Amino acid sequence: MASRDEIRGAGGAPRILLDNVSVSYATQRGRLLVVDRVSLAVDRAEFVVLVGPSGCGKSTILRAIAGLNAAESGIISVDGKKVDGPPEHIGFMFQRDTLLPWLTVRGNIEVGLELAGVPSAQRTTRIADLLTLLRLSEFHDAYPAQLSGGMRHRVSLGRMLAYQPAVMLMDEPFGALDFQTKAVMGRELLRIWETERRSILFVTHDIEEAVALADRVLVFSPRPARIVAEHRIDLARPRNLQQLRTDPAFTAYTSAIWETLGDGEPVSA
Amino acid sequence: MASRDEIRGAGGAPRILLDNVSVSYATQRGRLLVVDRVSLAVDRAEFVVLVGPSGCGKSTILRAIAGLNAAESGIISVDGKKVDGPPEHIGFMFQRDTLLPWLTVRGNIEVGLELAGVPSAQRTTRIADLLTLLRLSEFHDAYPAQLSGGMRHRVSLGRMLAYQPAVMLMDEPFGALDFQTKAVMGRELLRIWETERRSILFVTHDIEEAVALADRVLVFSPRPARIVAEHRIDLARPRNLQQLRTDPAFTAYTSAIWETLGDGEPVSA
Amino acid sequence: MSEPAASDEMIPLGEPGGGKAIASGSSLSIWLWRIGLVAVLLLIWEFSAGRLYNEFWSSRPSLIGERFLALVAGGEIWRHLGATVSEALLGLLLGAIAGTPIGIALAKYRRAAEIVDPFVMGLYGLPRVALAPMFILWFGISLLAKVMMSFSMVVFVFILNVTEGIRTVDPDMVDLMRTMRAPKSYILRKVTIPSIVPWLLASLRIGVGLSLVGAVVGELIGANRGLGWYVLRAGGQLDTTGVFTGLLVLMLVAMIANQIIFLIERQVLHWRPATK
Amino acid sequence: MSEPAASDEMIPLGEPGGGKAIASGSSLSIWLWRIGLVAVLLLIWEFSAGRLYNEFWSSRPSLIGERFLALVAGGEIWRHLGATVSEALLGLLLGAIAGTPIGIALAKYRRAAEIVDPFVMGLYGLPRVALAPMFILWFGISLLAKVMMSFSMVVFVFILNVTEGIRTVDPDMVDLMRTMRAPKSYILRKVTIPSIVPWLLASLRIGVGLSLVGAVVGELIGANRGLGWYVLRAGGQLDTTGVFTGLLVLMLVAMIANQIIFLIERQVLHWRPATK
Amino acid sequence: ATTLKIGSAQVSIASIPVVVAIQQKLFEAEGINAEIVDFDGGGPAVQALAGGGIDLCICAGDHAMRLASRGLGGAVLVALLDKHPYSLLAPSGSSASDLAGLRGKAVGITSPGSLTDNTLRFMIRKLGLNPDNDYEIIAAGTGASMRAAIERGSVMAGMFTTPDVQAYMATGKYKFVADFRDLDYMALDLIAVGSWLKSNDATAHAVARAIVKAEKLIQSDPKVVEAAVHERFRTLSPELVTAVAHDAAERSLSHDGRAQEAGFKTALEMLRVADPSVKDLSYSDVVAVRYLP
Ligand SMILES: Nc1ncnc2c1ncn2[C@@H]1O[C@H](COP(=O)(O)OP(=O)(O)OP(=O)(O)O)[C@@H](O)[C@H]1O
Ligand SMILES: Nc1ncnc2c1ncn2[C@@H]1O[C@H](COP(=O)(O)OP(=O)(O)OP(=O)(O)O)[C@@H](O)[C@H]1O
Ligand SMILES: [Mg+2]
Ligand SMILES: [Mg+2]
Repeated sequence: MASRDEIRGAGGAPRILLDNVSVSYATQRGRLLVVDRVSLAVDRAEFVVLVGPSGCGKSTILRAIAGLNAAESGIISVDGKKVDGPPEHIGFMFQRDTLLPWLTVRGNIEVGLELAGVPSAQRTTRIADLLTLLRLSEFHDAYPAQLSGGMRHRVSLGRMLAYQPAVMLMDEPFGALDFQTKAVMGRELLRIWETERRSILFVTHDIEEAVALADRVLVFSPRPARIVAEHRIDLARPRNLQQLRTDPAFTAYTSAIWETLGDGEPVSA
Repeated sequence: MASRDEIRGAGGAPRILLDNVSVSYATQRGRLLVVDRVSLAVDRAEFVVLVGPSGCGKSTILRAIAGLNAAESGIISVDGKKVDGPPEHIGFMFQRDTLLPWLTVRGNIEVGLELAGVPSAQRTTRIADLLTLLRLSEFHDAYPAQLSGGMRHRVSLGRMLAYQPAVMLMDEPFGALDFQTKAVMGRELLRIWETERRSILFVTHDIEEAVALADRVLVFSPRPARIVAEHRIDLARPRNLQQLRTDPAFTAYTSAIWETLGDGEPVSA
Repeated sequence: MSEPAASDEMIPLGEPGGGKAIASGSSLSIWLWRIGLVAVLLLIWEFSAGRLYNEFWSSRPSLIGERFLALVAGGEIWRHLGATVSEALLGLLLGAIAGTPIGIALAKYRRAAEIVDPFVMGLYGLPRVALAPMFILWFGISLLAKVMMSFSMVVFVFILNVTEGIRTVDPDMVDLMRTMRAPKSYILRKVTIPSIVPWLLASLRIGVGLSLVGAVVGELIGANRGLGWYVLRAGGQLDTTGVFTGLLVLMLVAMIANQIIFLIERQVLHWRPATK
Repeated sequence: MSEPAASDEMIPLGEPGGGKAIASGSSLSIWLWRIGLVAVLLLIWEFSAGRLYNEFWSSRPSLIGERFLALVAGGEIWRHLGATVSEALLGLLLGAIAGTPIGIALAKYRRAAEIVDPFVMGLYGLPRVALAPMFILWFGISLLAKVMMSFSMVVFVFILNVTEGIRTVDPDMVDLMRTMRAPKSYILRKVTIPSIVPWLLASLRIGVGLSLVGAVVGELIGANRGLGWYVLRAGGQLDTTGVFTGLLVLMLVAMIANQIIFLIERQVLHWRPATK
Repeated sequence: ATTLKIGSAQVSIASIPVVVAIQQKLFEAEGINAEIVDFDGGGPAVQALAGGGIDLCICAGDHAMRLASRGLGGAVLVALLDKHPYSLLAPSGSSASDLAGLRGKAVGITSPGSLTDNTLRFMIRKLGLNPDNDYEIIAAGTGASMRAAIERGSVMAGMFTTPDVQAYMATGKYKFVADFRDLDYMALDLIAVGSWLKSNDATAHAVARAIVKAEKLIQSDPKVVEAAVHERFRTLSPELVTAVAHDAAERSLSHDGRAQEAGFKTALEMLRVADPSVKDLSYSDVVAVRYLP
C-alpha cells in the first residue's frame, strides 16, 4: 500500500493549489459566475473541510480540481502539475452516488480496484475487507437498485477507498447516513487517512462533522463562492468522535464556524 | 386553501394507520424481510419523524403507505381507506430528487399545481411565492442539470408543497441542505403545517432536526425495521428553532433518542 | 396502474414466495393464449376463403399446411431455409459488429461526425433494390452479395441507434471514470456499452426484420434458392399457396429470432428495475 | 478526453464568452469540410472513370450533373421528386403516428404484449417486396399503395424502438407521479413521452431511410413516376447516368431530412447535458 | 372519356403498339384516356390486373393461360408480339456455341417462374437434359443486373430481349448462344380478366380497334415506330432506335392483333411443362377474338 505513495515523491509543495480561480457556467441567461477568485492550498496529508450555503459552488470547486470543469481564470495545480483534465491519483466521491447500475455492489467496488491496478488475485480479499468496513457484506451481490440511499453512498465510498487515491475529493459523502453509521465511516476514513497520509477535501453541511474530522475548515460565501473564513482545528489526533461532543474546545470551534457561516446569509430571510 | 381540507371530512380516526405490516423484497438470494410487523398511527395534523439506521426500511415504509409497495401482511389505511395503489391527497418527497430533467424549475413546480387542479391563472403567483420561499427565484428557468444538489432537493420540496397534500411523506428532505437553508425550510414547513393542519411523516438522520420538528419521534431497529422506541416531544409550538438548541428540554430529548438509537446497533462495530 | 405491485422482480411480493410461481404459471398461459389466437385466425381464414373473397388471393391454411409438410418431407425446405437464414444471420451479425463501433465513433468524435453524418444518411437513403446491379458487380451472385445486401440494411440501424443511445449515457458516470483516469477502452466496456444495451437490443430487433428483407431482396436479384426466391417464383406463377407458404416460413424465422433476443434481454438486463 | 471542457452548453467556459463564438465558427468550417470532401470524391470519380474501370458502371459526375440540370430545367424532376417525397413523408408520418402509441401500449400492457409480440415480429419479418402483390390488391396502384409500403417499413421501427425505450424510463419518476394520482395521460405526456424522445428521434432517423426504401419498392411494383421508377427504368435500359442521377436526388432528400431532424433534436433536447 | 390504366410487365417493345396508339391519338379518337404503369415483372403486373389495380396488362400470354386455368377468366384481348422475345447471349469469348455447350454452367434468367425460366427449362429438357442437375439456372434480373452478372462471370450466358439484344450485339462483344426470336410464340399480349371484359364491353372493343389500327400504322410508317421506340427507350442512340424499330416491325410485332394458333400451342406446351397445375386449354378459352375489328 505504501508503494503508490512513493511514486508520488515527497516534495514540500502543497498537494492541491488554487490560485485566484474563477469558474463560470454558460446558461440561457448568460454567464453565471460560480467561483470567484478562490485561492487555497491543501498540503499532503491535510484534511480540509469545505462548508457553505447550498448552491454556493462547493461541488464546482471539487469538479474543477478533478479537471472536470475548466477554470475561467486562475491556475489549479495538483502535485505541482497544472490541472488540464483529471490529474493522477485522485478519488472523487460525487454528491449524487454514481454507481454503475448494471454491476453488483462487489462489481462497483471492483472498478476502483481495477483502476488502481490491483491484481485480480488480491481483489477478493480487498473487497471482502471493504464490505465489512462498509457493513455491506450481506449485500455483496445486490444491484444498486436494490439498495437504500445510504447503502448506495457507502458503496460509492467503498469504490473510492478501493482506488486508494492520494487525493480524496468527497462531496457530502456521509449526508445520507445515520449518526451511527456516519461515526463508523468517519472513524474508518480517519484511520485510513492517518496511516496512509492522504490529502482530503471534504464537503459537508454538518458543522460538528466538519470540526470532528478537519485540520482546517473553509467557510464559503453564497454564490459566487469566496472564502469568508478559515478555521484551523487544533484538536489532538487520533480523535475519539464520541468523546469530542463533550469537549469544550470542540463546542468553541463549532460555535465559531456557525458565526462565520451566519454572516454569509441572514437567518431570518 | 381550506377547501381541500374540507373534502377530506374531519372524523376522529387516525389519518395513517399501519397494523402489523410486514414488507419483503424478492431478491436473487430469496425473500428479504425489510419491515417486520410494524404498527403505527398518525393523527390528522400530527408531525411524526422516523429515525433509524441506514438501510433499515424507512423508505420502504413510506413507499408502502404511498401505495407504491404492497405489504406482505398486515393492513395499511389512509383516511380510513385500505391502501391499494396511491391514496388521495398524498405528497411524497423521495430520498433521491426525482425532478423531470426536461422541465425547468418552474415547470417542475407547476407539475404539483397542475395535479392539485390549481387553475392556470393562479399558478404564476403561486410559483413565484414558492420560489421565494425556496430561495430559487433567480433560477426559475434553469433545468435540473444546472442546479446544485441542495437546489434540486428544494425544487422537489417545492413541487410537493405546490400539490398541497393532506399527508406529506418526506424522505430526508433536508439532507442535502446547509444549516441555514435547512432552518429556513424547516420553519416554512412548520408554518404551513401549523396553519393548514396536515399530517407529516418525515425521515431524517439528524436527531436535532427530528426533535425540533416532531410531535413524535419513532426510532427503528436495523433491518428488518421494527419500532424500538417512541418519543413524544412536548415542546411548545410555535417553536423557535434558533432558541431550541439552548433549551435543556431539547437536549434531554436528543440524548434520550441517541440512547434508544444506540441500542439498535453497537457503535464500535 | 391501480394495483400496487406487479409480479416483477425487485418489487415487493404481494404474498410470500408468490413471485416465481406466478411467473411460470403465466408463461404457460401466455402460450395458450398465443396458440388460441393463431387457431382462431386460421379458422376464420380457412372458412372465409372462397366464401367472402376469392380463394385465389388468399389460399387456405389447409393448403398452406399441406404444402409446408410437402416441402419438409421432400427436404426442399432446408435448402431455402438454410440459404436465407445464413444470409440474414451473417448480415445481421456483420451489421451489428460494424455498426456499433461506427455509431460509437460518430458519437464520440463530434466534429468528424458532423462532417460525415450527412453522407452516412445519404448512403442510407439509397434504395438497395436500385443498387442491385452494383451489388452483383462487386460481390457476384454469391452468398456474399446477399449478405452484403442484408448488411447494408442492418448496419445503419445500429449506427443510428447507437449514436443516439450514446448521447443518453449519464455524463456523471463518465466523469467519475475519468477522475480515476480510466482508459477509454475501460469506460467503453464498463459504462458506454452497458448503457446502450437497450439500444443494441432494439437494433437487433429492428435488424432481424431488415436482415430478412435484405436477404430476400438479395435473392430477388440473383439466386437459385432461398425463401425469397421461392416466394418470388411462386408469385411469378400465380401460385398463392406457394407465396403464403414461403411467407409463413419467413414469419416463423422472425418469431424464433425474436424469442432468442428476448432471452438475451432477460439475461443482460436482469439488473434493471421494472417501470410501471 | 484530455481537454477538460468542450464547447457545449452547460459546461464551464474556458474563456469568458468563448462558447458561442467557437460554435458559430465551427459550423462554418464544418460546411467547408463537407464541401471539400464532396469535391475531392467527385474529382477522383470523374478522373478514374474510364481509366481505372469501365465508365459504363460508374458514369461520371459531369454527366450526372448535366442530366440533373436537364431534369431540373425540363421540370421533369418535380414530378418524380414530388411523388417519392410525398409517399415517403406520408409513410414516415403515419408510421410515427401509429407506431408510437402501439409501442407504448405494448410496453404498458405486458401481458397482452407478450401474447402479440411474436406476431408483430412475424409480420415485421415478412419481406415487403414479396408482399407487393398483396399491397396492389389491397391498395391498388395509387399513392396509397406506396404510402402503405413505406408505412409498413417504418411503423415497426417505431414500435420496436418505443417499446424498448419505455422500459428505460426511470421508474421513480413514474412512481412519483402516481403518488400524486396523476392520470395516465398526464404521466404519458410529462414523463413517458419526454423520456423516449431520443428513441423517437432515432426512429425518425432510421425511418427516413426506410420510408424512402419503401416508397421506391412501392414504385417498383407499379408506377409511372417517382425517383424509384426513374432509377429502375434507367437501370433496365442500361442508362447508368440516369441511375446515378436518381440516386443522387434520393441521397439529397435523405440528407435534407436528416438535417431537419437534427434541428428538431436541438430544439427538443436542449435541456440535456452533454456526455463526453 | 374513360380512363384506362395499362400495366406493363417491363419496359419492352411489346408496348410499342400501345405507345403508338397513345402518341397517334388513336385512343383519344375512341374516347379513351390511356396511361401506362410500369411494373417490375409479369408477376406483380398480372396480380395487379387480377386485383383490379389496372384495367389491362401488357403481359406474357402465359399469364392469360394461368388466369384462365385458375378460373379468373384471363383472356388475350389483342396480340402484341407474335414471336418469342428472348435470346440467350454469351460473351464472344465464351467456349459454348449452343445451349448444350453450356452444360454444367450457370445461366441467367430474369426471375424465377418467368418466361425466360420456363423457356430455358423447356429447351434444356428438349435436349434430354435436366435443368436442375445439368445447369445452374440463376435469377439475375434484367438490364444492368444481368449485364453485371455476366461481366462479373457469375453467369456464363443470359437471357436478353429487345432492345438489349441489338445493343449488346452492336458492341461486338457478345454472341448468340440461342436465339428464340424466330420461334412462334404467344409472347406478349394485351390481357384482361373476364369480369372486366364483361362489364366494359364497349371499351374492350374500342381498345382493340385502336391497337389494331396502331399495329397497321406500324407496318406502314417507320417514323411512327421510331417515335414510339424513342419515347419508351430514351437513351438509345439514333442508329439503335432505327435498328430496333425496324427489327420490331419486321420480325415480331403482331400485324393484326390476332394471336397465332401455332404460337398459342407452343406457349401452352412450354407452360404446362414448367407448371403442371395449368389445365389443358383450348385457343378459344384464352384468346378473345370477338373484340377484334
Ligand atoms: N452544469 C451547470 N450549468 C449551469 N449552472 C450550474 C451547473 N452546475 C451548477 N450550476 C450552478 O452553479 C452554482 C453552484 O453549484 P454547486 O453544485 O457547485 O453548488 P454546491 O455548493 O455544491 O451546492 P450544494 O450544497 O447544494 O450541493 C449553482 O447556482 C448552480 O445552479
Ligand atoms: N427494490 C428493492 N429490491 C430489493 N431490496 C430492496 C429494494 N429496495 C430496498 N431494498 C432493501 O431494503 C432494505 C431497506 O431499504 P430502505 O430504502 O427502506 O432503507 P432506509 O431505511 O430508507 O435506508 P436509508 O436511510 O439508507 O435510506 C435495504 O436493505 C435494501 O437493500
Ligand atoms: Mg454540491
Ligand atoms: Mg431511505
